[in-house]
Amino acid sequence: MTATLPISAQIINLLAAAMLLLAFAMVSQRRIISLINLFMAQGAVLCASTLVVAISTGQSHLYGSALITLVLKVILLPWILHRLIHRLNVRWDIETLINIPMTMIIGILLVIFSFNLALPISELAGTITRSTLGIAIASVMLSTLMMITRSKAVPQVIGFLSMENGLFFAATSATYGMPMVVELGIALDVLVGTVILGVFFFQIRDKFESLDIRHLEKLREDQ
Amino acid sequence: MNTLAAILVQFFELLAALLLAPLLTGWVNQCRAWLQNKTAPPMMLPFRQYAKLLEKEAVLANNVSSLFRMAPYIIFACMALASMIVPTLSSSLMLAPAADAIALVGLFALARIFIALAGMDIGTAFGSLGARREMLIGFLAEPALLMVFFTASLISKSTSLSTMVEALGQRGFIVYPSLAFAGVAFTMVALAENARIPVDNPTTHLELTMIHEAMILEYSGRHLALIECAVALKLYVYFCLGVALFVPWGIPEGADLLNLLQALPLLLLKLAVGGFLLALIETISAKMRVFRAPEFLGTAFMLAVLGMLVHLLLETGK
Amino acid sequence: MSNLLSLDWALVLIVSWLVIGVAGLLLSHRFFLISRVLFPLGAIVGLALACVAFGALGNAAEEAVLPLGLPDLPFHVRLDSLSAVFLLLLGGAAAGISIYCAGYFRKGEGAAPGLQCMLYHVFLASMAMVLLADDAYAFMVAWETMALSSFFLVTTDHLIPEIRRAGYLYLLIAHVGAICILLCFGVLHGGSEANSNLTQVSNYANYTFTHMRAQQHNTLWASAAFFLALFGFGAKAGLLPLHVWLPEAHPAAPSPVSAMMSGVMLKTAIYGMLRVSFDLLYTQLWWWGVIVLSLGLASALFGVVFSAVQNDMKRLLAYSSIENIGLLFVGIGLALTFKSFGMMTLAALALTAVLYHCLNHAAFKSLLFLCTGSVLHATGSRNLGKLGGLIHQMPWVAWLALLGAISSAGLPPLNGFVSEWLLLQAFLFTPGLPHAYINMLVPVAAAAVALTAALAGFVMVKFFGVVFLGRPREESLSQAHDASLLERIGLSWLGAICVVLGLFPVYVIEKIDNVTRLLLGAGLYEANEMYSTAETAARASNWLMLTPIHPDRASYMPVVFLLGILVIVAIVFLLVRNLWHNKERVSGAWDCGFPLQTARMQDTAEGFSQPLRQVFEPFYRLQSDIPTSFDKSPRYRVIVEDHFWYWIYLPIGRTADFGAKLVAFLQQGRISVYLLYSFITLVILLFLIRG
Amino acid sequence: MEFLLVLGFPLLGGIVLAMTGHWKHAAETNAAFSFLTFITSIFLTIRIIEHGPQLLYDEQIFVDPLNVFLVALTAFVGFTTSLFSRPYMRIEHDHGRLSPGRLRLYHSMFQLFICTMLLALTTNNLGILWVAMEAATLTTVLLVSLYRTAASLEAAWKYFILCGVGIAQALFGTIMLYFAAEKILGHQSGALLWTHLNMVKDQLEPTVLSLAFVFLLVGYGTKIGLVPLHNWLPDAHAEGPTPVSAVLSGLLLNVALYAVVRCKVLADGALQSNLPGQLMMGFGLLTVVVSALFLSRQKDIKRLFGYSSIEHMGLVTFAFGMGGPVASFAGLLHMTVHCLTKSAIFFAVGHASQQSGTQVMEHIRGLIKTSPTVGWGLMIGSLAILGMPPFGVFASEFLILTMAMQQQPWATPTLMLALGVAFAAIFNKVHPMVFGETTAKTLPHKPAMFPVFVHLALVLILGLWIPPYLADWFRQAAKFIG
Repeated sequence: MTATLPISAQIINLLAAAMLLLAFAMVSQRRIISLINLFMAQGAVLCASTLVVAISTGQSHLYGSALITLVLKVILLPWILHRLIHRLNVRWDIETLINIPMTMIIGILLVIFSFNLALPISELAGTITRSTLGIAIASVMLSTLMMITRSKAVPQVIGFLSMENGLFFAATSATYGMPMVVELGIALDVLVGTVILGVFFFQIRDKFESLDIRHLEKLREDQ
Repeated sequence: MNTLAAILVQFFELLAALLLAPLLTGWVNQCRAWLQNKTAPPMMLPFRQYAKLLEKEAVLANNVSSLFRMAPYIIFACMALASMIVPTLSSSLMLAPAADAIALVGLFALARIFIALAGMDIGTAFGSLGARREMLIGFLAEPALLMVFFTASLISKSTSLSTMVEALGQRGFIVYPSLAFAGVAFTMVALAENARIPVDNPTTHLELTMIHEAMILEYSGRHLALIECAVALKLYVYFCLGVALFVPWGIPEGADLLNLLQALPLLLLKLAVGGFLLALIETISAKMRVFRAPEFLGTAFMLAVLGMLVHLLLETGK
Repeated sequence: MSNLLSLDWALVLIVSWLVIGVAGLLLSHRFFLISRVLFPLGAIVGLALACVAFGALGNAAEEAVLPLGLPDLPFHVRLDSLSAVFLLLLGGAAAGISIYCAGYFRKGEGAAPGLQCMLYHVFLASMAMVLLADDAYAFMVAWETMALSSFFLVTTDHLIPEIRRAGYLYLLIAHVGAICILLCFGVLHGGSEANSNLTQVSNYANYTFTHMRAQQHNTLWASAAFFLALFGFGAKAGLLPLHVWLPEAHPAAPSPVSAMMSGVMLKTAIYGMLRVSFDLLYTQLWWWGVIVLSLGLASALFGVVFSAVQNDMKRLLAYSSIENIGLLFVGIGLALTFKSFGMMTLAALALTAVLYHCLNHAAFKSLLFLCTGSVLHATGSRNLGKLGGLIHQMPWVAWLALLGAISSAGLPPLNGFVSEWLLLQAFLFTPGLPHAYINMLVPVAAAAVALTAALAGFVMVKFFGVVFLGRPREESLSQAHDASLLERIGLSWLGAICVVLGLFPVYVIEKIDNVTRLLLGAGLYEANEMYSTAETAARASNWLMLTPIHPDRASYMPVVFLLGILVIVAIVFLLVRNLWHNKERVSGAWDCGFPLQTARMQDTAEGFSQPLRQVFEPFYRLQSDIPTSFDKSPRYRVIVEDHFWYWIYLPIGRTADFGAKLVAFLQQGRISVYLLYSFITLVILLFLIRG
Repeated sequence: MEFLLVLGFPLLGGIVLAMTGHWKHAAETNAAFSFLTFITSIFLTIRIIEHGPQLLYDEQIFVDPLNVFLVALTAFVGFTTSLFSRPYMRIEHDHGRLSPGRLRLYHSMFQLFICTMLLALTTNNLGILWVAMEAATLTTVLLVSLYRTAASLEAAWKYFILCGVGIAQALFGTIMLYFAAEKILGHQSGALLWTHLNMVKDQLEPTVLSLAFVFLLVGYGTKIGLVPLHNWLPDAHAEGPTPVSAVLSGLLLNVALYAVVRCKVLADGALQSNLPGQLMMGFGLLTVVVSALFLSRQKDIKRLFGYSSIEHMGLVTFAFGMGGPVASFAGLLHMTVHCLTKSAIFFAVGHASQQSGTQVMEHIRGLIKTSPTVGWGLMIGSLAILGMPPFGVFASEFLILTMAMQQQPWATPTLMLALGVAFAAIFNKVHPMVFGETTAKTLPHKPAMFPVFVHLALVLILGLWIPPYLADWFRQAAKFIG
């Protein structure tokens, strides 16, 4: 069936596959530096797919959104994260709450679930990229899984940011992106969010001497 | 004309009560003495005792309140009023509609409460001891008496004493099982209320056993006379109630003087037989421990309620 | 004058009560003005309300709509003879109690008098509003304002932890009761199937009582509404399983407030019960009556048995209120059963007994509570063990307390006896019921009521004897001062009501007959199947003799009764004084040879009730530690507790706590667990909409 | 024109206070800006009442009776909170818990927070609505961690991550909505405008709409604090400074609920079946029951009232879930009354905890002795929030319960039970705090209790007599919700 698809659809499917692969890689990644690089790669793939869609469908505002993604998700955020890692001099590996193979199995189940979730919608979608909607939902689900299973603050934030990427990818695949003013708003929110999280890292660090989430469990109902 | 006759009959009723009551007590003491083969005291002894007491001066305890002085008069008045209500010489007395059976029980309760309060007013151990035991007896005897009256009123479809007497009188000599239960219950209640042997010994002054005597320990002179007369009246009224409920034949209907004379000897006969039976009961039974009294009165209460049940089960069927 | 006169007057008087309250708050620093001006003013308003209600008793129901309330459901107000009787009760009692308050609140003790005055008058106004309310919203607002203001009054001296606990328990059970009443109104207003058309914007407007009266329910919904009302109003009245708050809350309040709560507030619950079961509900089923009868009997017996063993005089009176409420519910049960079998005259007899007993209980219970107030003020102690011999220092209070005690024990010349007599008469007619099973129940019920009345006598002797008679058990009692003038006026006003209700029952019953005619369609003094109109007319006119059904059936002439006793006392007194003498000599009491006679040798309160503790042993939860003879410091202690507290209320507390513990598991503190919750809810919802 | 001022003043205030926040009179400028916002919102409301709904700035802004009443309420409570925070913050400053720098952050963030909420309320574009909600979260997350204690950091972190994930799900829901709208309205930017969607809602694709509604409900539900998603709310309320908790529980929850109601209107139109209503009712009932059970084991006073906010929000969600003009009317009334009462309670709680130096309820005793105004404010406030009749909360609860009895008789007993348990729990804790022997010291500055009693007076008036213009104002709004 892929033969009949136009070149752009094939490229988009390829990029979507790359997106899914990157999401899986981030879930199973042990070292934080490579985690940030994977996040940067995911941003790049997202920007590429938006560009391809923009070219193929002639949607002018998509160029703007690709540009924002490029600036924000590929250059600015990774740079902020690298500086933070450098200043906090955290080099250590990431501990996970449940071991990696287990997370992988859950990840696969999630992908299957998101595909049959997206099935009814993708039939209705008029866009050429309707088949990638399932992948977009899968990457959102995988990043949520990553946030749940990580026990360190920084990986959790990176999971949060990759969820944003997944959502943007879903937006472009389902509806050729949101109106420009909304895209700008979302980008601004993500940027400010990351800055605030950076401030938090420093506060948590000098309060708990470590960025481990397990220190943040004192506010609870006593049994 | 008949209102004058009614007033005369009512007056004769009161006069008969005041005269016959002390005689009845004297007669019961005489019977008991004979049964215990002692020499019997004269039947007129109570009258002489009242006269003696009225001559003496009344000695009062030092911290006594005016309630103590007033109580004997109220108690005597209640008993006198009760004797005027219970139909003995004629069933349609002038004062009969003033109170029905429930009001009569209320009257006895009023007298009991005043004598208990008088007992407590003295402030010594004996007065409150007697009051506590009297109220213990009272709160079980009163409902039992009410149940007896209820049984009789269910049979005669009314709670006013005159209608009850007439209804029970006309039905001839059929024995009602419910009335039998009520009769036994009534005798037990009568014994308890009048402080007779099984529950309380009227003659004793032993602190541990006395109930009624303990309350009137401090009374003397005219107060004691009134109280003693009231006690005699109470015994007489209970006898008349027993006669009215269980042996009502011979109590005349109308309120005229002729059948009054015919009713008097019959009443004297019934009182004499009743008095002898009371003396018999007193000689053959011994005084119970105070905490056995609630069981004794509990049985009386159950019997009375049983009487009502029996009436509803058996007799309404007809 | 426009025909809405009495209703307008009632509303004006309620507003004036509120104005007095607010004035009290504003002038809170000037103590004299509040106690000597505002409270008497409140009393006058109360008296005026009683007169308005007395006037309105006969004529037809008046209705009005106030601008307050929800946009589509403004406050409906209605004054018919049922609410008029209870307004009469409220006005009369409020007059006496307010005058007493004027004398009772002294400078500088207890909470701020200004606040007290405001809360007290808001309490009165909300009770009056409950009696006038004619729609669910107005009723509920007035009902809970009454509960709220009485809660603040109960916790006036909130420094004592027990009082705070009592206040909390009181408001909690009152609130649960109110929720049930709201649920009952919901069912009554038409239930789910009757008219659930959503299109009508103001369809919650049909929460007025007039709409509810027109509803025809099937037996299921009618029974549901009835038992919700029974639970709700029973909680406020103190019916058996829901009575635990009453012996805690009433004694905690200052005496005039506990008098108002015991005397009048409990009657608003009875009013509510009558309004729902006879006026709003379309059908009455016989087994409702039997259940209410048995609940009433249980609480009557329970109340009197517990009041006999109390050592605190105000708790003793609170438990005796439970007993009287039990008797009232017995009367309501009888009336329901008779009405369901169509025997209207007998239902009228039972209902007259209920209404008469409401008036009586309001009079003598507030009188007794006010007397305890004066005793508390004079001696500073409520414990019966520390009182005694007060009749010498406080004659006024003692004799009026005796009057209250006699009428509370239900003894002939006074008012307690009349309502008890009517109730027992009603019992004697039950064998006529066509239902064999109920006929069996009659003797047991009659026996229980008789036993309760007798025990009430026991309780009153203990109360009066231990407090007022004998020797003072503490030295400080000798300086006890009698009630002040204003307090005496309040007490004697209530005493006068007791005497009047006792001696002139025919007038009172004639007035109450309007209510029975409203609720049952047939009054007591109407021609019934047994007796022709001529005889009934004669009976009604003869003010001397009370014969509810027929002269030769049962009759009672209170005035002749009292005259008889007084005449004989006078004759004997004069006879003895003239024929013999009235010399008196005072000397020591008989001490049986022990020279050392101390006041401690009298019977204490525990001692007086010891026989009862022995006879009714299974009723109590007893803990008594009796010292052995070798005990160096012998201490005798008896704690009597309530089984229900351990059977019902503590388990409820434990289950609530267990529920909380279970739910606390949800909030563990780990952020990953929280994210998991969010994820799982999402998945479940997606699965739901997929299906 | 008024609309520009209504949004402009808080934005301007935020910027001005960012520069001058650490000066001595920062609190007064904060109060002044809030006052100006309040006045302009009054003018805006009057204009809306006279001329009906307004569409401004090429339909990006839409003001109709529903959100103009929320705007007025937000501005009013914002103003009273700023009045309250003046003495509160000075006392905190004297206690040394807050440095002037942090105060600057507080004042500017407070104003920005008001601005984002007003934007969220008035915007017509659902995307902008999402952006405004996200901005509101960002502004409050710093406020919650103002004290820099370990607990406040933890609370802020959880608040940020949980609400972040929730808002992301809402974003996905908005995308689905946009996707469904685009098929009907085409690609031009009008596809996300609520007015357009409202006109065309019955042609929207049902399956997509139900999916979108689920994501939106779960997303914004996290912000409302519906039960399985409520975990951040008690911590955020307990650890943040009291003015923030007051504004959080008073206003932010209402705004989130407003957003859900907007989406429910669309979903109802599309789905014909009452699925959205049933979902909201299910969530509402679960929230009321579970939060009532939470109440009895609380130790911290602000956590207690946090759970009470969750319970009331559950009740309002249940009311809107039932649908129908009367239930929506009751829901709106309950939102107003709950916002006023809860903020009044938090003001009183703030001063009470400052007085006793702790938020643990066992150590707060006898408030009525040391400062009667705080004591009475807390007592009357908690009685009002528990639904005792003379107050407005009972009026709306009466309406909600009566409608529930009519439409969902099975749900009423559980609701009643939960309200009873909540009453028992809260009253058992508040009663000893207000009465009893006192342990508290007196406050260095006179507490500003004026706002508390203004709020409670308003609630009392709403309980007894709802002014006619307010009644038909609510009725118009209720008709919008349908």
